Amino acid sequence: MNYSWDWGLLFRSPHIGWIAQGFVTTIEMAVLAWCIAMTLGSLIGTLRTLDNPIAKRIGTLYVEIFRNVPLLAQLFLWYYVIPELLPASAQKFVKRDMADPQFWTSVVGLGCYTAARVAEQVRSGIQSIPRGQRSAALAMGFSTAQVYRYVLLPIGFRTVIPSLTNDFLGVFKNSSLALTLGVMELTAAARQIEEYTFHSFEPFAAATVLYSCVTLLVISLMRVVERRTRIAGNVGTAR
Amino acid sequence: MSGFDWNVILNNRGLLLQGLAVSFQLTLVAIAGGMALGTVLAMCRLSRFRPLAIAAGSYVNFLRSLPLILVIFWFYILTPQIVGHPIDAYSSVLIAFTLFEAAYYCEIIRAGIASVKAGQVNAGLALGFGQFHVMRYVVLPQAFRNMLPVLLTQAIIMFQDTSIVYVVGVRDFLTAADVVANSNNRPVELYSVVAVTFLVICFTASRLVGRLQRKYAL
Amino acid sequence: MIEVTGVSKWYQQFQVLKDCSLTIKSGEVIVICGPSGSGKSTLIKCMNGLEPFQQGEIKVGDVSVGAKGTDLPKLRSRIGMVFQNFELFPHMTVRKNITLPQVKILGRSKDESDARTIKLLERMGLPSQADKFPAQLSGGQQQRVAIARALAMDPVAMLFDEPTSALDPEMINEVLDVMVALAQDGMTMAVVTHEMGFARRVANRVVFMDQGSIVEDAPKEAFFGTPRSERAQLFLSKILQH
Amino acid sequence: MIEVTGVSKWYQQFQVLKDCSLTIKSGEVIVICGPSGSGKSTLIKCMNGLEPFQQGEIKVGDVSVGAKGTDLPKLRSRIGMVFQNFELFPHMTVRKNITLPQVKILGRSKDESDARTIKLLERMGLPSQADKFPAQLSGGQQQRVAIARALAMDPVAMLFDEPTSALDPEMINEVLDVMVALAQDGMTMAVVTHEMGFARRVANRVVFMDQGSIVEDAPKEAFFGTPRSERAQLFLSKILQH
Amino acid sequence: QTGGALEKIVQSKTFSIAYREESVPFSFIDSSGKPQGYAIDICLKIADAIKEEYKLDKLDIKYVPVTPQTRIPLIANGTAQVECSSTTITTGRMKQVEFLAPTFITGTKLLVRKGSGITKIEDLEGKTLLALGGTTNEKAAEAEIAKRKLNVKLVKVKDHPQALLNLEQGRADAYTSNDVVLYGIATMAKDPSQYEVVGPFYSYDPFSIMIPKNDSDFRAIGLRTMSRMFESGEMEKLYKKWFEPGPTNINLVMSQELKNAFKLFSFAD
Ligand SMILES: Nc1ncnc2c1ncn2[C@@H]1O[C@H](COP(=O)(O)OP(=O)(O)OP(=O)(O)O)[C@@H](O)[C@H]1O
Ligand SMILES: Nc1ncnc2c1ncn2[C@@H]1O[C@H](COP(=O)(O)OP(=O)(O)OP(=O)(O)O)[C@@H](O)[C@H]1O
Ligand SMILES: [Mg+2]
Ligand SMILES: [Mg+2]
Repeated sequence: MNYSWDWGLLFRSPHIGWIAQGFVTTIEMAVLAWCIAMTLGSLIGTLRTLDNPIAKRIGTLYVEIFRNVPLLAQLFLWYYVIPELLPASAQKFVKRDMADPQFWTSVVGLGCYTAARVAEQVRSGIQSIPRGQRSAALAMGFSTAQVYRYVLLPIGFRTVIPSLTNDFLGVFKNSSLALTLGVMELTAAARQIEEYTFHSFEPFAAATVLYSCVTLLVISLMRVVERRTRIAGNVGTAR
Repeated sequence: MSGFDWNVILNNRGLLLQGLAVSFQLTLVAIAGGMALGTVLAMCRLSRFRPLAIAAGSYVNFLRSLPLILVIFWFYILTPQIVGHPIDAYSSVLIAFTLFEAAYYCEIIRAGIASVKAGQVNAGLALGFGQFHVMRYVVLPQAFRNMLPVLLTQAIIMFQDTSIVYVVGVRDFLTAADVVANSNNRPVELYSVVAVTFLVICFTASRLVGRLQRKYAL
Repeated sequence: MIEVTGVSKWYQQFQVLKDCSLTIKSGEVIVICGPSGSGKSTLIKCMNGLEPFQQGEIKVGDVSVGAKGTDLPKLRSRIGMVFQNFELFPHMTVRKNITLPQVKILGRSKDESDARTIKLLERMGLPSQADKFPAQLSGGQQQRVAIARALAMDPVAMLFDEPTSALDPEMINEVLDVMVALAQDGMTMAVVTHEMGFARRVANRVVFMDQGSIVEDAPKEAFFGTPRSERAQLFLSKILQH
Repeated sequence: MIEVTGVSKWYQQFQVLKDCSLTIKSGEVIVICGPSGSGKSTLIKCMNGLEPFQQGEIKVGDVSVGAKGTDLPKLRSRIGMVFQNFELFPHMTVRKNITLPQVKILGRSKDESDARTIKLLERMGLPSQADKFPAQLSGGQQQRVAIARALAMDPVAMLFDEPTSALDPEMINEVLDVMVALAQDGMTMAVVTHEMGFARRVANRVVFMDQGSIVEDAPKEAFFGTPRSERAQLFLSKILQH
Repeated sequence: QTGGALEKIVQSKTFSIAYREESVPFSFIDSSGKPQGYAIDICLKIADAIKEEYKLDKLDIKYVPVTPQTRIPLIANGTAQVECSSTTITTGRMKQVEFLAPTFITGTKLLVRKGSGITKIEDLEGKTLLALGGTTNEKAAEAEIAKRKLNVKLVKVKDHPQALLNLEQGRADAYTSNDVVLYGIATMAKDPSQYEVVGPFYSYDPFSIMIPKNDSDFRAIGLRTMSRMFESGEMEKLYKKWFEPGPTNINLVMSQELKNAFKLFSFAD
């Protein structure tokens, strides 16, 4: 293999700037999409555990739709299809007036997609709580909303923190798909350097290292959070 | 928007169906490859020989920390340079998928084995079964049953993931639809068809998995 | 106090409760027993509206449990309930478990609730456990906390669903002792239990259920003396044999 | 038959067994009791090598359990063991559960094994359950199948680890009856249980453990008459009160 | 690396042509999915020459689809032996691949909607410009933007049709590419009369055919074939077939620069 290594190119302008900017964009997208996913996902997941059949149906519908269409296809729907169905004024906003439409479309797409996964975690977290906890809380005189607020959600979230960590890492990694809409995130930055320099190993190695490091960092961070939020003794065996 | 144009779909159904076939084919090959390699990796991870377990564990964790798209790029652009002879996009994507999915299957298989309760192993041992026989008659059959739904669910996820080969131009279903959408200027129709098709296939499949799970629940 | 009249309940086809009637007067202690699956838990859960029922009526004081407009949370806050598996909230300390419902449901002030909590824990013989988490306590201690939590709401009656059956033999007594004291203080109680020693000591009446029906409802002395139904005789002989 | 001499065992720092010695003669039935966490299960698991131990010796017949060269599978096949949670293999029918070990471990023919299985199931009072899966049986039935599975290996001794504590009160008896019959047939048995009725009926000796030590080891009559240790007295009083 | 490109062609009796699916009229697929175009025709001539020179009984043509991002690696690693589309000769690319003679000369311009008032890159201040990742046009536009300190949002697209789709949906104001490509793309619009190509040349781009490096025999046979075509006027005929007007609604008379280039590369035997 006759490849001329040039690790220095990574640190030359403008390449270093592209990588830095791409990395920041990736993180921004992941964090913003995660906020959407957590809010929407908790809501949908809770809906699925209610006794009300209509609420349940809505939750299920959302989850099934967003879980069974590939993310890339969803991004295309959000970007190329949904705006076309809007009234003209709204179209103009989402296509032009909105700052950075590619970025925000990706964030919304990623957020809604991940929300379905979060919803499933929240649902399973709540459902893993022994039925008796709900009965006990109701028997005390709590209203349904209070039962969720004080008992089911706090316990449910704690039990699914590890899976939620996985989902966060998922959204972090999936943000790379935004490059298909033209967002200059980390993977796209690596590609751009490759296109400009015809060196592929160095930029992709840099991207790989960055992705891995963030993953490692998040995992160790969440270990700490897990330890902090762990219920003294053990939830699973509190029977 | 000027009305939904069914004709563009009908006229290009050949191209679209071919794309769908490619997606299925990719899924099947990657499942087979990923499962085989994943089982080997799981055995390595559970092995008492520490270096092997650590090596397998590092591999799994490393790949799981990367976006699939990046792995596809790696293999698409770099393997030909490494191995020194040309590899077409389809093969490079197959390699990427197999190696990538193996990491996920490894974890599923490992969790399946861990899900068998320690009491069952004790019961097997107490009867006089050897280690190997306990694995063979007690642990593995239960482990497999426990993980079957997850294995199948992973297959459905992988089927959806095949759409990512779009970035290297392999003509899967989404890419085919994209080509038709672009050349006919009909993105709304084509992307909607892609979404609905995936929705129907994956939803049906996950329902079947659910039914299977209920049937074989221990 | 609590009046159950002709209550029937179905899960789909399956009838869990068959025309059950039962009256618990103020200050009375009744023990409900019967084989597994006979509907004891279901009956007791119907009394505070945790389980809906399709026929009959249940009145607590003069509130009808099954009626449409009934404010169930309010009704439930007036009836204490203790479960087989304690069902303390695992993510809260013992103190929080007992204080939170007082604050959130009764609208008591923090300080007042806290004072009440401490007093109840003392009464339960657990003065120094307030800041532990449930999982750090033994089963018997957890169950006593659960009783304290229910009492903190100043209930007019208490329901117990097999409060000792998840406990190690050594701990059963510490819970029964608390319950005996409660009965002797005049609390109205309905207790599902197999602890016949407890029934003998404090029950006014023993109710025996089988397959969803109330087969016997007799004063304690009559029940242990000559239970009329064959099923109850068989059951008693099994329970008491070992 | 089984001879335990000065066995100690640690989990890391924590000592679970402290210098335990115990002899079970052929045909003898001993009952082991004691508070939770006292090491009863651990001791019994050491007897067939399911748990390793660091000090002392255990001999079954003239095979030393802890020794390096011992063929543990073979040893274990000669000692039956019954667990608290039954531990039937959930993916096999009852018949398969009992037949498979005979075929794979003892090398019996299919037909012979099957005949033995049927006979044992009859003896356990379960003639018609052979083709069900464990999950379709009640707990008491499952435990009897587990006993049948152990007996199918023609063991020279049987170990029981709280065989009835996961059962509903009504089902305890059907299992105890089988065990009593077994004892009366002359089987050598070590039984961890809190069922003192059982101990009274068939045990030759009762062993009381606390915090990893064997505190009492006395003939049944002596034990129930005047247990010497304070701890055992306290334990007995709690167990027997209700 | 195993053998040269030529050796491989002769041994395997297969000639792998890298083509683009959307570079009209240089290299594109027709509705039946068959690659064709001006550059493809030239490459087929080279194939004929090889077949003749090495007296092969047959020479199979294998078509390898490429994108702007993949064309260089795929030629560099030998997946295909020639890339026949609209690739600009640059010295940067010569580190990885080599080029034959120029086939076309064009330059970077802008495609805009008629009536948008945009005639040059300065008019894009505060607006969105599309570019194909990895092209010389992207670099030229980027350099121009930097030079004039403009605030233009540069969004990367995957291929020409995606760019057109973005323009048609009103998500961007202009697309930068080679003028000829822009004319070609405009014809694919729902209403081609809505679009125009504007601006001075921001770069000057000679197109050529890419081949792998370090195979002088192969390079020689390629240059020889092209030289003959220039001399015999065959190349001009091909040009007329595709451009004056071509089957794809393009009407582009051959420029003087290209005529000169053809003359310069007509070597004596
Ligand atoms: N959610 C449910 N759906 C269907 N059947 C149910 C449900 N809950 C309980 N049952 C059935 O109703 C019957 C009565 O149940 P219940 O829990 O009241 O019995 P129990 O007397 O309390 O028994 P145990 O002593 O085991 O607690 C049982 O046969 C049970 O299987
Ligand atoms: N794998 C282990 N690692 C560390 N400690 C253990 C382990 N298994 C058991 N122990 C500890 O050893 C002690 C004895 O356990 P063992 O299960 O033998 O008690 P036991 O007398 O059978 O109690 P029980 O009546 O609850 O079954 C307990 O304190 C327990 O916490
Ligand atoms: Mg019950
Ligand atoms: Mg034990």
